[in-house]
Amino acid sequence: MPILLPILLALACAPLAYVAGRWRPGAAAWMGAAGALAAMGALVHEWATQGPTRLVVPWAPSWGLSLEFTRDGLSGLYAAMALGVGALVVLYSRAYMPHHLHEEGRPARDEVRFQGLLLAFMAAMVLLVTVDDLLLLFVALDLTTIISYLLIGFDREDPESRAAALLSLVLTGATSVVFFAGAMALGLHYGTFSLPLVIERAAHDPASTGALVCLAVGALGKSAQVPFHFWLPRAMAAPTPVSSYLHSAAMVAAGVFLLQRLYPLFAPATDVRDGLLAIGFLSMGMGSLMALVEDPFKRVLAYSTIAQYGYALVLVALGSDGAPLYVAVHAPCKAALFLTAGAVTQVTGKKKLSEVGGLRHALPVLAGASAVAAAGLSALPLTAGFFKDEVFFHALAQRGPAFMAAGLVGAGLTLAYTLRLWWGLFGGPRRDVPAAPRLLVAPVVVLAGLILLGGVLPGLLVAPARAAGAAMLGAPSTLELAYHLDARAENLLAVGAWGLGALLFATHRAWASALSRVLTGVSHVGPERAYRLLLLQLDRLSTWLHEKEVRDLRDRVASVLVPTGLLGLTVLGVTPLRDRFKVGTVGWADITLVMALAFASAAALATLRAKGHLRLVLLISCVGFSLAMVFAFAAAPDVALTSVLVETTFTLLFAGLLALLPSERLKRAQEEAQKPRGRDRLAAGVAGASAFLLSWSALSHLQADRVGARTVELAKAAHSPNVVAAVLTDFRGLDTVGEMTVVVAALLGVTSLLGLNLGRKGRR
Amino acid sequence: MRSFVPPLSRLLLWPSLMIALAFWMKGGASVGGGFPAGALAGLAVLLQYVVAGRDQTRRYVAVRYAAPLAGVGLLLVVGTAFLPVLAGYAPMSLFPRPDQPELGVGGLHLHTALVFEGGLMLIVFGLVVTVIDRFALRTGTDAEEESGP
Amino acid sequence: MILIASLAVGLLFACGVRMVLERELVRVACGTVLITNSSVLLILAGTFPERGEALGAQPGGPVTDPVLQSLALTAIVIGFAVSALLLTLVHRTQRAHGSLRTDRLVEAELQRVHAVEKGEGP
Amino acid sequence: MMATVLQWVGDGLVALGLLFITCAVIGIYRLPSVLTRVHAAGAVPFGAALVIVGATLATADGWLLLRGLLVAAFLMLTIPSSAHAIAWLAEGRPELAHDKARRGRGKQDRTPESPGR
Amino acid sequence: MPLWGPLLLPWVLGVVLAFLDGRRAWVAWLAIAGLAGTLVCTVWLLPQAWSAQAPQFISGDWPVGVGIRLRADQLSIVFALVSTSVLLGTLVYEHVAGGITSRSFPALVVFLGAGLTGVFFTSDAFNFYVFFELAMTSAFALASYGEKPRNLRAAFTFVVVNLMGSTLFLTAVVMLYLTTGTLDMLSIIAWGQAGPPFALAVPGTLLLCAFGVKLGFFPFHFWAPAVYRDAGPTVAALLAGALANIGSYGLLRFGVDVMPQVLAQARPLLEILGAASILYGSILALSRRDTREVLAYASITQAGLIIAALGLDGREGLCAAVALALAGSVDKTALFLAQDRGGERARRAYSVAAFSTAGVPPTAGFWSKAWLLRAALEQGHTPLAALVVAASALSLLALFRAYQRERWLREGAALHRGTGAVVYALSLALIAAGLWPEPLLRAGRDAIQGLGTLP
Amino acid sequence: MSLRSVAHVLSLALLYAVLVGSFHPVDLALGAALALGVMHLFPMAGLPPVLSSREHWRRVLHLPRFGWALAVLVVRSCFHVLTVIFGRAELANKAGVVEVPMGERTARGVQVSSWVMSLAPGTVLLELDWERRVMRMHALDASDPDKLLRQQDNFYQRYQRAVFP
Amino acid sequence: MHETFFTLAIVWMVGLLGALVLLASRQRSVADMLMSVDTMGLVICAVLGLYGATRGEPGYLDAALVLALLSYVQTVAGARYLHHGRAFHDEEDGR
Ligand code: NA
Ligand code: NA
Repeated sequence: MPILLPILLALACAPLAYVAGRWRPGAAAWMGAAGALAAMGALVHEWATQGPTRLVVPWAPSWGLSLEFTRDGLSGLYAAMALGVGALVVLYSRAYMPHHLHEEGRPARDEVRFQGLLLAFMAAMVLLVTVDDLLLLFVALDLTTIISYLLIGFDREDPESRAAALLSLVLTGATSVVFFAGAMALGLHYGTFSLPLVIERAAHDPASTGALVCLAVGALGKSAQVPFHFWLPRAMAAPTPVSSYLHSAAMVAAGVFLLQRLYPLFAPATDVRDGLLAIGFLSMGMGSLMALVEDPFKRVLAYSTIAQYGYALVLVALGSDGAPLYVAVHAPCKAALFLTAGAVTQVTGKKKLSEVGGLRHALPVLAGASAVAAAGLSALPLTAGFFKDEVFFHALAQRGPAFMAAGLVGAGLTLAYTLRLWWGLFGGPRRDVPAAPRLLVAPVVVLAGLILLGGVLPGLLVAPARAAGAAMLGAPSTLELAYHLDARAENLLAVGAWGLGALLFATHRAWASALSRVLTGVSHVGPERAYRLLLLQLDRLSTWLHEKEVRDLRDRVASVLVPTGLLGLTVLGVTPLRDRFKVGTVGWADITLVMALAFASAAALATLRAKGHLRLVLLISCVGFSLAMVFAFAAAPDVALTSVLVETTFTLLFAGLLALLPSERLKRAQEEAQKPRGRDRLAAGVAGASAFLLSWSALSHLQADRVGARTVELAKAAHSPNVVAAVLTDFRGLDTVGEMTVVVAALLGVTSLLGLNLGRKGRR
Repeated sequence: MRSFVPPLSRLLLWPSLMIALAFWMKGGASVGGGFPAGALAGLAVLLQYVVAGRDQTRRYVAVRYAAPLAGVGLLLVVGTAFLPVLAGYAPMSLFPRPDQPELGVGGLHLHTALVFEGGLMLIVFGLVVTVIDRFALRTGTDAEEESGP
Repeated sequence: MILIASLAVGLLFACGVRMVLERELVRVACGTVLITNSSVLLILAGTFPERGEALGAQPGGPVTDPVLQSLALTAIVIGFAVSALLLTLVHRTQRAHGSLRTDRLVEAELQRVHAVEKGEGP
Repeated sequence: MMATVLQWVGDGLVALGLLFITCAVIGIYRLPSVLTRVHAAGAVPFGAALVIVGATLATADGWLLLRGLLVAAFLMLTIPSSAHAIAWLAEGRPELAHDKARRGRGKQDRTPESPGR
Repeated sequence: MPLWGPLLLPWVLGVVLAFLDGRRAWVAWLAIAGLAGTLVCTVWLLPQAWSAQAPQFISGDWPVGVGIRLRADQLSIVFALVSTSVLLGTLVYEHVAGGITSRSFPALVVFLGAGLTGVFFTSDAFNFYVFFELAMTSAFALASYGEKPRNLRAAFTFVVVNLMGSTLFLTAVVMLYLTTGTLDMLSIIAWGQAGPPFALAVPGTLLLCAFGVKLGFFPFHFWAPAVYRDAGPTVAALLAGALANIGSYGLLRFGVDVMPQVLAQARPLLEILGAASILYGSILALSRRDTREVLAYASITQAGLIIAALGLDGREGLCAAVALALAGSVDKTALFLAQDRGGERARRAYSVAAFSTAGVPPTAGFWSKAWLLRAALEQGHTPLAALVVAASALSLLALFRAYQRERWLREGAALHRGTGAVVYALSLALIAAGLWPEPLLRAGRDAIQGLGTLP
Repeated sequence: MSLRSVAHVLSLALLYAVLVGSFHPVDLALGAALALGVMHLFPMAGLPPVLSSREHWRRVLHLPRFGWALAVLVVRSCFHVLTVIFGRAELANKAGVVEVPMGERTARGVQVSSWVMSLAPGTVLLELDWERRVMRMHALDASDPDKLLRQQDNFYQRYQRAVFP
Repeated sequence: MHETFFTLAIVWMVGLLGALVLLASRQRSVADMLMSVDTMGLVICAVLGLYGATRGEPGYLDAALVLALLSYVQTVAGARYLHHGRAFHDEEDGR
């Protein structure tokens, strides 16, 4: 099972780091990074030595589920991305977290926990990209949700952090449940959750639009696309390593990854893809514009991420095999920029563009490296980023000029906000700050190096990009990555975009504030507002319902009996049963029985008007005695004897209880309680009427052949002339044992409630 | 109560208990059984609580240990129900079995149901007496009262 | 007979429910006793129609459905035990709340709820 | 022969007992105050005892008769207690025995009783 | 292991414990050992229950119907296992958390265990009632544990409302006997197949309502929030985790096994009630600031899910109901126990159980919800599926709002090693069942295997 | 075991036998055994001092006469009460409290006397006032208290004294 | 003839029982009520005895015996409670 090695290594990172962290806090990050790199090494090695393969391990045969893993281009690319960026971010966090924790006033050992979570997230991500089963996809997806929740909410004392964590949890959680519903529908439809099989069967029998929409919703939520985008800017409250990892290379990528993985299902559904396309463009535009006006630099990056994944979404929607490449190239660029932002914040203590600037002198290495990353993000040549826009333009060019124009504007905006960001950080008048720790800068440098490497040697990118594209399309990819110095559409668009970007950056001071106002206005009707409104209304509804909710003991009781009564009456009404009610005959011998019943009823009625507790108790005793007569006349002397005894005992217990209660309190309660509510009468009426009708119905259908007759025959065998005794102690003796245990349990309750030491010591 | 009621009630204690025991012993043959027996015995003791008071009545050992008696009763009941399984019978198999001859002379039927009913009697007696005993214990009425929730 | 018995069952049940729905602990307990009574009556009402023949039966001999009688006995005993428990609970509850009224319980409950809502902690 | 006699005697006793009980119940209804009604109620147990003894006698069954006598004996022993208890109560707490619901004395007053302390 | 083993052990142990002072450590350990023994005995029964003929005996070896039949099929066993485990965990928790403060607590918990086992094992309707009452009475006595005013208040509400439920149940059982002439469930099944089609509708309705009270679904749930909130945490765990199982088991046993025709007729009703409970619980949980109240409403949602699952036509829905009940039992226990404390351990356990309740993988709750979703989609009940999805989101929101409010911020008494072990064990069980779902899925599938006449 | 205990055991055993419905020796023996158990578990407090055997038998011999007198008293007062209920209602307005002196009665005698007067319809004990040594009783017909006092004294002297002095 | 008489007697006594129930529920004084219920117990005792004799079933007589023995307990306890608020005899009671 060589395919499992990278996965297992990735899974092992977090525990290993944790163990190492127990030994020495600083060791955790190194251990984790080493593990991640080892996993990456194993991955690369396997790629180099073996081809794509699948692994199927039986898991839940009841549901026909297996743990299915795949090693194909898509999983390889994304896993490498997750592992590589993960290793760098973990190392970065080694430098970042102690300072951060110190600022937050938290113990230094929390660093290990943080790194453990990051590594766990990395493992979940690796899992997500390698599984090949619809259900497993969801499982892994939710794993990333859970861990990201913990990571975003890592600064738990910070209310903003908490709110952001909850928002991301709910939004990504809810959308992923929708994804799950879609996956479940597909799995049920195709009779399997195994992705290759599903895709194979979908080739003949396309998936339903509903299911696809569900899947897409899950993906869009994860990738922070309109209208689910608003969690991402808020998630910037998290420590920077989280932002740089989750919100560049990992979590946000997961959504787009899902769409790529499931692309063969979406391929025939052009309307769904058109919808995705629209959402992609929308996210692109919205994200880019917001990135142009936001002041906190992490938020700029967040909106940039939204926009960039909009591009990726557009690529997927267009069915371009360049989509994986786009994501893979974007990830290091964005991660590097985030890391830069974190370093700047740590060094300056500032979080807004307006508060920093001119750092290029104090942090030259960082400035350089981040410049490379920024160039990559804005697709300047000689960076790997150039090719992401190339595939983008290539795909748009095939759809026509309108698309090309949109792409041009988008790319121009990208350049503009990237320039604004970098310039905002490093440009302008010189500002002196202490040097950044090396470990804060090194990952950025490494990433910049990679970006440059990809830009200089595009051939390195071709193989993985093609493999991933092929895995996405389920067909061979013909992706070409090279610099073409000719006037093809892609190049023209790129040049146009640079020009537009430069123009926008140069003039942005002129219109930025106006744009900002417009966007603020627009955001008032945006989905975030809708979400908040929905939540607010739900909260209001909840509170309102809670206030309306039944609380009084009376109502709680009525809420059991009245629905039961109504339900019972309805059932009586709607179920056709022959001879529903029989009146029965009353013989002369029954007269006494009837009389006794009447007296019991009369006494019961009288209890309702009884003033004073002892009267009440006595009237209840009247009811009991009358019933004892009934039982006697019903030829049940055992029951009559027992109920006579029980009634007497009850009366005494009640008298004992009354004697324990303070008399003035009894009197007061008595006086105050004499205000019956109409609805209580009504409830009692409903309960009584249904008890009457239901009993009537049951008694009207007495089964003549009851097991009681058998017990009479067998009483002799039980050596018990009294059949009731035989039933009680022998045939149904188990009932009696249980019943007696009930008595003892009640006794235990009484003794613990009225413990002997209660009076002396007061409450225990 | 300065009257003839306390001595009279004391006088009734033994007969009541005897009647209770008779209910127990004849339960299998006619009306009676462990429950009425226990309730009657409990009532007889209860009567002593009413007329003689808690301290007086608690001089009887059986009253002081009413709750443990109930436990013993439950042991008897559960034992009768489940001991036969040790001999390979189904739970709740009483002896003599249906195919075995009846044992007993006069009004007495020897049957494990008797033990069973005896257990019942003790349990019910224990419940009634314990509850009454705790009710009769007038603890500091408002000692535990709290103003706040 | 069937009709009359069911009427009585319904009436007892209604009275019991009416009493459980009063705002006072002792009455609630009394109500549960009435309700238990109505269940036992229902159980034995199953034997009423057989009673006509039963009158002429052998002295001491089998009379009406012994299983129903035994069920009734069991129900009585269980009801008795549970009511005893309920009575002690009435006592303790009133001691703890200083009142016999159920709405006092609700008030105490609401006080707590509101305290928690205001963030004063449990 | 013997059985018939016993039956007649039994019937007679039962009839006498019925008479007692009936009259006593009427007395409970008619007499003006609790303390006087107690005396009427005091006749009931004798009626009951007569009825039981008569009825068991009529069966000509020795065991039943023995039981009937036993019941009658215990009845005799215990009757005075309740009569005494009620009388004691009525005298000691006259407000609890004050019958405001007597015939023709206007509307019923439903003040709850309050046990003394 | 004979069938009576898991029944006899807690029973006898309960009797013995009744004599002893449960506040002593060794007594508590004795009770714990006894419950553990019960668990072992039940596990021992597993292979027999899964064999062709479920183990059974008739008390006193009397003919069917005359004697009481006890029978342990797969459904019985899985419910007994989970409930006993929950009881065991709770008892250990209470003991190691700082000592039991009432002398009868261990005995009552063990009696509760005996009652539950009896309920699950009996195959006689009235015997079911008796064991049910045993469990209920123990719970009544336990409800006031702690004996603070709020505990007593909760106990009073609990007792009175549930007494109504018990009455309904008793009435239903009696009506079953009056109508069919037998109390033996298997005989009732046979009667129902031959009898007139609507003859058992009335007892069926009453049973639904009675179990509705136990399980606490809309509109029978109004007692639950107050009781779960005001009872002690351990007691709340017992009530929500173990006792509520009676409701789900009873619905499965009586609805699916004994009276399938009634269940078939009641499906639309169950759907409506289920949907109402899901919505009601989810929405009300949102704005609650008291974690226990949030949990109470979450349990109402849970009950609604079970009901809705039962309302689905076909096998999968029933399987889902079983899985929901089992997973719900464990995660409610873990939640109620963990919510009481602060600190890292409690945080972890709470979050795992909360994820399970919300149906987030990899937890047991996920699989049960997945099963419901699956059944709903299979039956084409898209509205229900949508409701389940929405409810999951709302539960997530409510549970984690509470989590953030209390778990993250409260630095109170932390779970120590012992109590932590209990809640860890419970949450590990949830995760284990999430990672390796086969046992849960098997349990759900096999549990309904032998029931009545399944479609 | 004292003679009195034997008598108790015997009577309790008989009671048992009557209830069980069999005078079989085994039942009697069982009854005796159970009676012993009861007596042992619930020892009776405040029993009157043991009398000499002669005195004891003398009292027992007078018991039937006492019983008969009691029966006669009861029947007579029953009819008296009936007459008050029917017709002579004005007598009911003459109900009142009468204080009967305890006289030379022992404590046991007082109790028996008060029991007797409560048993007989028409009179009922209200309270025993040991300080003033009177039995406060309520009579349905207290129109002639002296007559009532005489009747009481008469019954005590003639029938009760020999048995319960 | 004889049996008819007994049956009629039973019916008559049950009727009296009804009268007592009415009396008990007529909201006269508590003491009256206590008395009515006590009397009811005795009438029931008689009915049970008569019914048991008619049917030849000694079980009813057992129930009657129980009533004869103990029906006064609740009267005494009720009277005690009403008189000075205590159902059970206390040491400080002195009565
Ligand atoms: Na019996
Ligand atoms: Na008198």
